[in-house]
Amino acid sequence: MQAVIVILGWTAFAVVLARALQPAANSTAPQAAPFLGGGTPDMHAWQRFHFRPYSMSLLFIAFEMEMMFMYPWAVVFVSEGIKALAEMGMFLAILSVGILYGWREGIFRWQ
Amino acid sequence: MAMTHLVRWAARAPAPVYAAIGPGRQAEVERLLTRPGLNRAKTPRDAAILLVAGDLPSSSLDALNRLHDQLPRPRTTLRWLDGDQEAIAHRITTALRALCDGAAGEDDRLPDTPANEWKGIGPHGQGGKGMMGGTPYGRPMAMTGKDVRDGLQLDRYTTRVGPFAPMLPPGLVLEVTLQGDVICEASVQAAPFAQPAEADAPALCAARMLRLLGLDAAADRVIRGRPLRAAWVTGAVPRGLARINDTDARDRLSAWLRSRTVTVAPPDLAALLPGSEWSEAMLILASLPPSALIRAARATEAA
Amino acid sequence: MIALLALFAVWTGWRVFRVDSMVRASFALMLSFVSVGAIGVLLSAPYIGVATVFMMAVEMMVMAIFMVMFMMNPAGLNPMVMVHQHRLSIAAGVLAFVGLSAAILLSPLPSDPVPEGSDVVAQLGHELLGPSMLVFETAGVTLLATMVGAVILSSRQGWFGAADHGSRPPDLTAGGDPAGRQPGDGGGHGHHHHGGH
Amino acid sequence: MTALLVLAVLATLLGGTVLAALMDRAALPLAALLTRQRVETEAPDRMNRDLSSAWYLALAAIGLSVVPFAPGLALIDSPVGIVIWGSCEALVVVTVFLHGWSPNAPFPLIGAYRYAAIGLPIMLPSMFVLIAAALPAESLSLIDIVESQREIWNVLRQPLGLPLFLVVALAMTLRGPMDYADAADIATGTSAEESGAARALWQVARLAMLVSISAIAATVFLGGPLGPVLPGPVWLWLKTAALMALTVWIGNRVARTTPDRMLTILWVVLLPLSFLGLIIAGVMAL
Repeated sequence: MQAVIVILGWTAFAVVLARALQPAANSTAPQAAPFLGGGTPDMHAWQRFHFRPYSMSLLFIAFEMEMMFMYPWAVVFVSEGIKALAEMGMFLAILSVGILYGWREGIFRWQ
Repeated sequence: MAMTHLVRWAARAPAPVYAAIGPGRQAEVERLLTRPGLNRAKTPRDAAILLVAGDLPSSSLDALNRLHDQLPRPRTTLRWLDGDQEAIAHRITTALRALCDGAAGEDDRLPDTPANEWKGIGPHGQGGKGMMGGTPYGRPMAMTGKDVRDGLQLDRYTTRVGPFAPMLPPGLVLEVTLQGDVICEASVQAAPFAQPAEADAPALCAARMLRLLGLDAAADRVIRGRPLRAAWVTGAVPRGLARINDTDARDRLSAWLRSRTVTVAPPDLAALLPGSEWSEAMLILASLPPSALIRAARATEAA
Repeated sequence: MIALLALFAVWTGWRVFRVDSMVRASFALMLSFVSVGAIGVLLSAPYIGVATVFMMAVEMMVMAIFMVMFMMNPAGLNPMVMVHQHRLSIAAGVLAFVGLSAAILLSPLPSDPVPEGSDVVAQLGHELLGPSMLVFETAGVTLLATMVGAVILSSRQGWFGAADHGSRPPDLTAGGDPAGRQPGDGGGHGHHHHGGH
Repeated sequence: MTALLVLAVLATLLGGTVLAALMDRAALPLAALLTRQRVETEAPDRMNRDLSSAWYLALAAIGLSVVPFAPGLALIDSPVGIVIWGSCEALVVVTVFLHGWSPNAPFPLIGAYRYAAIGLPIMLPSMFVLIAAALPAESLSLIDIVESQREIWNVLRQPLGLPLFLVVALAMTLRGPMDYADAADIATGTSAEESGAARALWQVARLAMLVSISAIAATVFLGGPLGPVLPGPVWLWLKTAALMALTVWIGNRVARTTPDRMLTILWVVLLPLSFLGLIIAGVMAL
C-alpha cells in the first residue's frame, strides 16, 4: 500500500513541478522549423521509422520474458542449493542457444 | 528577488555561442571556442549569441536568417571579420551581459508564415484526403520507397542539412534521403567554403572527430596542444570507414593524434555516404581533411 | 484505491482506441497495464505486480516501435479512426463484459487471505523449482522456439545468404508479373557496403 | 518516520543534483537557460513533450525511495526492491524515447530510436548483476541486500557487478560513451529542439537520475549505509557521491562508438560477462 502511494505521490509531485517550471511554449513560424543547420526539410519528421535492429528487439522480448523467472529463483537459490544451480544452468543453456543463433544470423547490428 | 539572482548567475555563466562559420575562418573559430569563458553550443536552441565569422556568400544568407530565427529570445548576432580573438571574446561577454541586463534582443528576420499553405480538407481541418494525403500542419508526410540495406520498403525522409550544421564542415549543404537513420541517397547541394591550409592542422582535424565521439573536453585539450586524456579513442572508430589510399578513418585519426598531417585523394561523396548509418557518415566526413572535402564536393557539384 | 486504479486502467484502455497517434496508443496501453500491476501489488502479489509493470514497459516500447514502423499515418497527423468493424467489436466487448461479470458474481470466490509476513516471492521460487519445474523448463524451450522463429521470420540476411534469395513473389494476375520487389533487383543485396562488420 | 524518510529522499535528490551540476560544471549554464524563451517545434506532441521531463524526474525519485538510508529503513520497504528499480530502468527508456519523439523533428527522432536500440538490451546485464547481488541475500529487497554485506561488500564478492552496473548508469543518465540519445552528431539528439526552462528541466532530471542510480549502486555493491563511526545516511551519501564522481569521470573520458557496434558489444561482450558474474556469484553463495 505504502509503495503505491509513494510512487503515485512522487509522480504527482514531479508533474506539478514540471508544469510550474516549464512556461507555455510559443514560437513564430521560422522559429518552429526543425533545426537542420540552416537547411529545410521536405516533409514531417514523423514517419514509418525504419528501426534497424528490429530482429534484435524481438529476440530481446523473448529473453526478457524468461529473465522474469530468474527473480524468484534468486530468492530460493541458497536454500535449494545445487538443484537450483543445475536447473537454472539448464534453463540458461537453452536460452543461450537462442542468442548464439541470433548472433550467427547477424541480428545484433543495423539491418 | 529570485529573478535577480537568476539573472546575475546567467551573466556569469559561460557565453553559449553558436558559430556560423564563413569562408576561411574555420580554424580561427575552432580555436576561439576553446576559450574558458565561451561555450560551444551544439544547437541554436541552446545558444544566446550567434557568431557569424567571415564574409558569407549571398547564397547562404537565407540559411543564416533561418538559423538566426531558431535561437530562442533574447538573442544577439555578432559579426567577426578581423582575426583578433581577445576583442571578439570581449564583445561576446559584453553582449551576453547586455542580454542578461534586459536588452531586447533581435526580432525574427524571416516572415511569420507557415512553410506550406494549410489545406483544411479533413473533418478536423488539418488533414488532406485519406490518411496519408494533404499537407497536415503545413508539410506533407514521408512516403515509402526502396531501401539500400535490407529491402524493407519503409518511409524515406528527404531533407537538406547545412550549411551551418555543427556536425558537417562549414558551408556544405547535403541533400540526404534517410530511411530510419541510414542514408539512402546523398547529393552535394553546395560545396564547403574554401579554408586555408591551417584548417588541415592535425590538432583541429583530430578535435573534430573527438567531438563526434563525445569527448568535448579532450577535443579542447588537443586544440590547446595539451596531451589527450581519454580512453578507447581510436578503437571507438569502426574499421573500414571511408577507406581511401589504404587509410581508413581510424588510421587518419591516430595519425592526427600523433600530430601528423594527412593528405587523401578527394573521394566521391555521393558514392561514399549512401548505405552508412548517420553517425558513421558523420565520422566519414570528419575523417577527411577540409582540403580534400572541398575538392571532392566541388567535383561532385560540377558534375 | 483499487477501484481508482481499476478505473484508471479502464480509462487508459479506452484511450488506446481514441487517440490518433500510434505512440500515444501504445503508451496508453502501457499505463493501463501499469495500473493493473499496481492492483496486483495491492492484492499482496508484489512480485507479479511489479513484474507486470517491468514487462509491459519493455513490451510496449517494442510495440510502439513496430506500430510506428508499419502503420499508416503513425503520428496521427491526419485524423483517423482506430477501430475497425464497429458493430462486431462492440457486440464482442459487451458479451465479454457480461460473461466475465456473470462469472465473477455467480462463482463462489475462495477466501484465502495471505498470512501476515509470509514470503510470497520465496514461495513462488520454491514452486518453480519444485512442483512446476516441468512448466518452467518447457517455458525455456518454448521461448527458444520463439526466438528462432522470430529471427527466421524477421531477419533478411543470415548465415546462408539473404532470406529471399531465389524466391519469387506471387503473381498479381495469373501468369502476369510478380508483385512487389522483383527478384534480382533486391534493393541492397547486391550493393552491400556493410556486410562485413 | 515516513515523513522523515520523504524528507531524506527529497534532500538527497536536491543536494545530489546540485552536487552533480557542480561536477558537470552545469550549474551556471542551467540557471542561464531559465532566462531564455522556450521554443516550440511544428505540430509537436505537446502532452508527451511536457510530461517526459516530469516522468524522468519522478523515476529518479522512485528509484531513490527504495534505497535504505539506514539498515532496515527505506521509504518503499518492498520485498521486491530490485524489481521496482528494474521497472524504473525500463520506464526510463520509454521516457527518453518520448522525449525524442515528441518534437516532430529529425535529429530528436534519430536520437530516440538509437536510445531504444541501446537502452533496451542494456537492461539485460543490469538485471543479471542485480540478480547476482540478490543471491547471497536470499531476497529481492534492497534492505536484505544491505544486510547480506555486513561481512564483505558485494564489490569484492562479485567483482564484475559494479563495472557492469556503471555502464548501465551511463546509459540511464545519458552520459559519455552510452549517450546515444543526445549525441553530438545529431546536435544533442532528443534535446536538439528544446530551449529555455524545458531544456534546463531535462538536464536537471538527468542529474537527478545520476544521484538515484549512484545511490542504488552504492547500496547494492558498497554496503549502502553500513560503515563504522558515522551514522548510516552519511555513509550512503559519501558512497553515492564517490560513485557519482566516478561515473562523471568515466563519462568524460571514454569515447562513444557507433550505435551499430555498441549493440553488438552489448550482446556479445557485456551480456556474457554478466552471465559470468552470475555464475561467480552463484558459486560464492553456495
